[in-house]
Amino acid sequence: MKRRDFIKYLGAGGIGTAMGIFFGKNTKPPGAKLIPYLVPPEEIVPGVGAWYSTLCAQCGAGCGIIVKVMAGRAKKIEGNPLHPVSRGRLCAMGQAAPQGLYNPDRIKGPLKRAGSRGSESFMEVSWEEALRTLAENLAGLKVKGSAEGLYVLAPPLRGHLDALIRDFTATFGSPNYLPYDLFDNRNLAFANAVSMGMESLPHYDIENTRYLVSFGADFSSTWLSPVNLSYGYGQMRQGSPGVRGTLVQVEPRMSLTGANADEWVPARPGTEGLVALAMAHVIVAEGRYRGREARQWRSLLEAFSPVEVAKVSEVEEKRIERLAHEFASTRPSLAIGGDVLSGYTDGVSGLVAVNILNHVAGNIGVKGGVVPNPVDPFFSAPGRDFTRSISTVRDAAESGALKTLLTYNANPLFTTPDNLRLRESLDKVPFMASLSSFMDETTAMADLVLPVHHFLEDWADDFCSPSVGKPVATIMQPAVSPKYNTMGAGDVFLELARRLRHEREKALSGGTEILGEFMDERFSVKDFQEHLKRSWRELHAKDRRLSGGNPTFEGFWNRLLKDGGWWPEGAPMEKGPAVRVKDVAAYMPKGASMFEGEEAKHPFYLMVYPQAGLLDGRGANSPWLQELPDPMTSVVWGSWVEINPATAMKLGIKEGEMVTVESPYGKIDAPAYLYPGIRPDTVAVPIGQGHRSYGRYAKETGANPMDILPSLQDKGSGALSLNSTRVNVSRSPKPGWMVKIEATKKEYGREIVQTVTPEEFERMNKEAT
Amino acid sequence: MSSIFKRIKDKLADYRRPGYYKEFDYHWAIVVDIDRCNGCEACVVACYAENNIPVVGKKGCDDARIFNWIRIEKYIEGEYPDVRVKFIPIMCQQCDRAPCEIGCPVYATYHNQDGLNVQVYNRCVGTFTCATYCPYDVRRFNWFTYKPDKPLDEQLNPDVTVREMGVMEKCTFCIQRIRYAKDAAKDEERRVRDGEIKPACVQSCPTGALTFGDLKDPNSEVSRLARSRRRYRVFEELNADPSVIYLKRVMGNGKRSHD
Amino acid sequence: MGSDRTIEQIPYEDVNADVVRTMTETGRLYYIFLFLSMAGVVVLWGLPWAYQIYTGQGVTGLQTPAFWGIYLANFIFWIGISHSGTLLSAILFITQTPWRRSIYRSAEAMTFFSVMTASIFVFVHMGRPWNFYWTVPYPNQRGLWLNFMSPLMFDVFAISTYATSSMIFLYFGSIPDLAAVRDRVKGWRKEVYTVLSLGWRGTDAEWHWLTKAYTFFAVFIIPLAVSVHSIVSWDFALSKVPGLSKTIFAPYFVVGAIYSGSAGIVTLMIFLRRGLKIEKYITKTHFDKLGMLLVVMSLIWSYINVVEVFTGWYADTSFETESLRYRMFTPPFSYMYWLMIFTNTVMPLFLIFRKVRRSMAPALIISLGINVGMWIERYLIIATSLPRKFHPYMWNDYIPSLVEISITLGSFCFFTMMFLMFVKLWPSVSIYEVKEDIGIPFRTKKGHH
Amino acid sequence: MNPVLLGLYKYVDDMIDAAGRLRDSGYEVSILSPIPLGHEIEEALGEPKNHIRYFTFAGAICGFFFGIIFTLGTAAMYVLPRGGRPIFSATPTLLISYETSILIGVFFTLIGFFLMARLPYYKKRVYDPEVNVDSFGLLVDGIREDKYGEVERVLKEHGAKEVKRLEKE
Repeated sequence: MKRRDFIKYLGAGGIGTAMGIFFGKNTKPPGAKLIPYLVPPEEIVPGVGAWYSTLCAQCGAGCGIIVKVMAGRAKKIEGNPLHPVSRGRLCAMGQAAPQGLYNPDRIKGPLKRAGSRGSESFMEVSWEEALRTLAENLAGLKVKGSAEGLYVLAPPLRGHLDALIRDFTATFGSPNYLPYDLFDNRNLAFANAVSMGMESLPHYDIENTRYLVSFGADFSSTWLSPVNLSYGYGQMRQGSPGVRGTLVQVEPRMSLTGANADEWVPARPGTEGLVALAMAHVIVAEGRYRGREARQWRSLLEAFSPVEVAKVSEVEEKRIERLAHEFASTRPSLAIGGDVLSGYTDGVSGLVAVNILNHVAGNIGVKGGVVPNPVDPFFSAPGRDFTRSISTVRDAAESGALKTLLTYNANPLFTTPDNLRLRESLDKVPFMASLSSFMDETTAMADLVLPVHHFLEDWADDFCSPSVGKPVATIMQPAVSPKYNTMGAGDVFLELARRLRHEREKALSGGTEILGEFMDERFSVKDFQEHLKRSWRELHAKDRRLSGGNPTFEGFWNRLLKDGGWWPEGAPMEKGPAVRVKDVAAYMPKGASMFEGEEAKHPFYLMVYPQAGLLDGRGANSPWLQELPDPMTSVVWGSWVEINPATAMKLGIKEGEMVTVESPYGKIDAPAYLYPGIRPDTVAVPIGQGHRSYGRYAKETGANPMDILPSLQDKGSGALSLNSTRVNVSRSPKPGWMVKIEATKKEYGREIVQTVTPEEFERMNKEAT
Repeated sequence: MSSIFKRIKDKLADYRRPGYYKEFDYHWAIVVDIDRCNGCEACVVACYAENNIPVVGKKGCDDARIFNWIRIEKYIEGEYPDVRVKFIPIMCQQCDRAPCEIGCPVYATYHNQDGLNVQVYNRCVGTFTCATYCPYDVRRFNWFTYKPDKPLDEQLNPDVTVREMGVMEKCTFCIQRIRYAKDAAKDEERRVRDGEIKPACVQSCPTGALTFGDLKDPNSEVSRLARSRRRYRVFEELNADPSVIYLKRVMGNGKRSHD
Repeated sequence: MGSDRTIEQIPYEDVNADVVRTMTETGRLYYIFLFLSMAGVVVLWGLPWAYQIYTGQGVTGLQTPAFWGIYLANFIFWIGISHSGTLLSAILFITQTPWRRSIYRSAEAMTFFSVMTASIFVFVHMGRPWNFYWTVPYPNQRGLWLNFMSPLMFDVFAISTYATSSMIFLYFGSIPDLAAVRDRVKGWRKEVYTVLSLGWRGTDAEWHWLTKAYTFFAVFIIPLAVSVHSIVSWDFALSKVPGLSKTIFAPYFVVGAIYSGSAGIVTLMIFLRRGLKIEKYITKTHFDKLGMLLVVMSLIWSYINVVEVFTGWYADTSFETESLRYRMFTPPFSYMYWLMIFTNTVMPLFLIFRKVRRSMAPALIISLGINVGMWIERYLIIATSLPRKFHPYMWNDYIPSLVEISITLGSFCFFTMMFLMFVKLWPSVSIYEVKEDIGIPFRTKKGHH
Repeated sequence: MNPVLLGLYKYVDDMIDAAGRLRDSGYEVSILSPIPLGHEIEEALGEPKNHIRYFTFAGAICGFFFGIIFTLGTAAMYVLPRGGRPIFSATPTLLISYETSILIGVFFTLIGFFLMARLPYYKKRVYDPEVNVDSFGLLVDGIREDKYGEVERVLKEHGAKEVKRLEKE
């Protein structure tokens, strides 16, 4: 934490609470500017920004951020320099957060459905009425004895809000609290769980590795924790003088990370896992594997010789061998897998294969390899429930078991394949309430819309996962006071609990006792802020790491809010778990992954991937992110289809022309982008555009590839298989235009980006020393 | 009498010195390590947020009027499967022999004592000459008065002017941040410390590809990086003497996959 | 010297009568054209410009690398046209070329009006035209002078000097004729021309000072005109942009200017002699001489054009190659480029034939063709250089918007309107110089020297 | 004041002869003509001085220095460095002074002409519109009362088509 650059935190104590402010080192002395967090700091010195530390909730990475607030308005978001995940940096999406806060299409107060479901016609109601409606509905469920008919859908939350919702649902009598997010790395967690017994995602130590092989993981734009891993990438490349790590990317479509790789290996879609196993085969066969079970590994990997794998993967045998040699001989090395790889129908197998590769190369539990995150008694994300997934909701709705659906910041209608028929199923749900800031597709279907605070206005906390080899807890605190008539998500659940308790009292007076819950003091606090503080007080009392430095809770709490969270200074490296042959044998791939559709009718593999900045579409309502040129194609305000130029020439498609992408499940139209970084037998479409609702900036912009995907799910993990269909591509008569910022892809020999070869670089380093 | 002559002589020497300044107060510079840059464009959004950059919409982008003060240029070389992609962030290069500065008839752009190429919005009459002369295509023109939809205007940074129609603008190296730091340093009667100032793009860069600092200070991080053997400047042959120094990307010649 | 004479013997009396007739007797066709051109100025120029000022420069087709467009092309084109009159008038005066005498007055007027048109384009082109006075050098409360290092500042000085000088040149040479008109008209005209003619009587002293001063003006005008177009070319040449930064631009522009100006004169004279029925004064001999001039200028222009292409090609850098490729082989610019070569290099070659030079229809076609070609030349210089600047990532094609095209057409209307007004208010043929050309009456047939 | 005599001629050589003769006789002679007769008059009456060149020269010199002082002076008053160039830059200075020397030279020449030719002059003077059409007028002044007949005879002798006696104002 020796960030003596230009900032430090200033403590601030209030009457019952405290808050962090963040000042330049060179402004007035501490104590001159104490700002109570609930009062909008309009009285403070104009023109001088106050910095509040909080948590970024734009994606699930859990970066600690600082927010510059001037005259009560959030102006700028930067990474929290103390935070071990964000390390003072922040991605495009995180920095665009104020665009959500001040979005013109935010829901300004509670709404009740007025027209038919999905017609987006709502009437404004008071919070009182909205909460009463919901509480009465829930009470009704309870009275009828079908409490398990309540389903709560939320993104994978990890802090005390998660605990609160879990408790609420359980106390109510329903087991159906389902975390859902399209890119929640379910497969990765599952693969790690089955092959290494890891309960939480490990830290991939890119920073210290010297040879990184990524099987489809695009950590530069969206995978896991892009900011943290990008920092690692920068350090790997030029962090220490004279040492430059190598990056090899194995994927059929060159992602942003692939574009930065020293070597791009365009394996046939669905065979990346085989390539990983072939590399492992080489390592084991050549006797480089020094661990246990050498013989068993040898026989397990027997079938995956480079010769055989080269046939299906179209990666030359020699190349696999060379990669394996380099991977095994460069220390430390690391293999990661994700995104494309985990999106295949046998994504888990592929990710297990990557774990095997790491295991046989001895990369697990070492610096610069896979660093396990400790399972902390207090600060770990809850283990995943792989048994239930989004199809559980669909099935429940179909069967009528789903009586009331509560969604919080989840938009499954946009992020699930149309083929899942979720829309039709949800139509059968008697009552839907949505806790959301925006009129997204799912909220548009709701009977009751409860607008929640933007995360810059709300309280919460987060136990980061994947963490960085040590527990990291981040506090989310309001940087600005609520702009609209909204409520915090935690407050809504607490308020519901209070009302249900009240209903119980009414019921008691009527002589029947059916609502005996919510008497617990957890639910009787004033608001979620109190709840949070209470929870942390308990942690402080239990955990000596917390109380060690700050014996009094108030002092600790102030410190917590100042720093934006709590994390230990350092942590000993966990011992790396071993991958056991018996654990993984069941997950060995039988061959290349399966794709829906016949090759004759649908000649191309379809790869879908999250568009940088939009992720699963949640960024689409930010003008900045819409206007941010895609790093690889420079397209703005719309979606596109990536086609290899040779293929396009064969099909007679020119750049910018509209094409129809047709799978066995439907078709979409989008303009073509001729992309040399994609296999000729593959096309790719980004996810994130094509919203039907979600505000003026997102609506009717581009196409959503979810419309043409099959609704395949991994049997083990329950994750949706996104890269699971073949498609046909043809010219489309539909009107449409593509706007890209680049004029040309070529540099015309102008030496704008100058390069040195690795050999020259070596020579330079030698000369320098 | 002779003192008057001496004064005139000194003054004349001042006025005849190329670039006028004997030496800059500070010589702000950015070193961009292209080998670190992964093209994630966090810097672009950071710049939008810090500098009140307007959004022009799909039509505006189609008309090539996007306002990105910093852009990541991407160039693809080679054909499948030997594809090499290169990224480079291009912002105003703050040239010390800036072609744009001579073009302006009304002094709307000039060189300040920090070696920065300053754009004075109030003076600009919109002759476009600076933008035409700029070899790096970093100047942006307010074709209309762009207003964000309400209430998106609430996040406008009060430290930075909102520009009106007919005015040229460009990257300033976040001069408002430089200003704050210099004022603070002056209050404390010291020089600005290395790393004290970070323009929005430099601050946000996840990979640490961008470094900002004072080239005059030989011990600063930028000076250290600028001594790298990988150093080069874009279009050095144009003799504009840019203050943005790039470190070459380490990259194979694309033949590696053949072996 | 009788062979030099371009005008047949006409009584002096008739000259005065004819010239005054062109000013006083007006047909209906004239009013129709005047009305049309005025309507054109309002509708094609005024309204779009007002719209542009109100909405912003965004209504043009300009965009990020192509910050200069059709407006500047028009600016240079009109500056080029302006080189017709004054420069030709002055050069031919110094060299004592007799056929200059009946055409120079309207040529000078053409200069003045085209400089006016050109300078209005400077304001049309500006992003904030309401602040135009910031570019004028005078002590002001803003506490700022101007950057004299800017080629635009050179422009301001060169063009204002040129406009002033050519206006003085035009007026000065007209004083005796204004007096002649004064003597023959009645009513309001009488009063106006009395004031304008300054009390001219035609005494030997007045004539003496007039001819002396006129010579000095002519001597001044020639280097001035050369400098004006060189300076305009430096707006481009002082940048670093491939396709604009060329050392050959100064002579290229001057030659092009004289070329287009001469062609402009030919076009204008054809209309003038028909419209004002003054075929007696502007004869086929004039077109014969102008035709020869055009052939010479065409050859010089073509030579420089080839040199420009050749040096760029020879340099063989990505920048030069791309800018040439874009200009010469990329539609739609390639069509324009080769059309320009046809009109400016191939067609004028027909003027080698005396018969072509002396017939009106071919002369009109060729001179119009040259003007179109010269406009294309200016347009191509801008529209094919800036969109292909240094960063390939930023390349963009420039397509002028309707507003720009309309204002371009409007500028032609403006020029026509100004010229139509001129022929009715000013003696468009020099009375006294025509008389000189006819010859001084001697009893003894001494004749000229 | 005595009236003047104006003889109108059709031919220039007639008039020149008459003018020479009357001038030799001591009369004040001036010529009114529709076209410049510089050459012919020089032959007959000698070359007059060319004073305008002094004006022109002075104007050009003034303009040149004005340009230099203006360019350098304003640059020195508002020191704004640009483009790595010196504040006092030779090329633009020379260029601007080139233009200003022409501009001010033209103005001075014009003023010189007005002064020398005594224009503008709007009061009534001896004039006949004929001389701006096709007649060459010979204006004889300074005639004593008794000499009118003689002068008129001389004018007629040389072929004057008409002789007018006009009052000076």
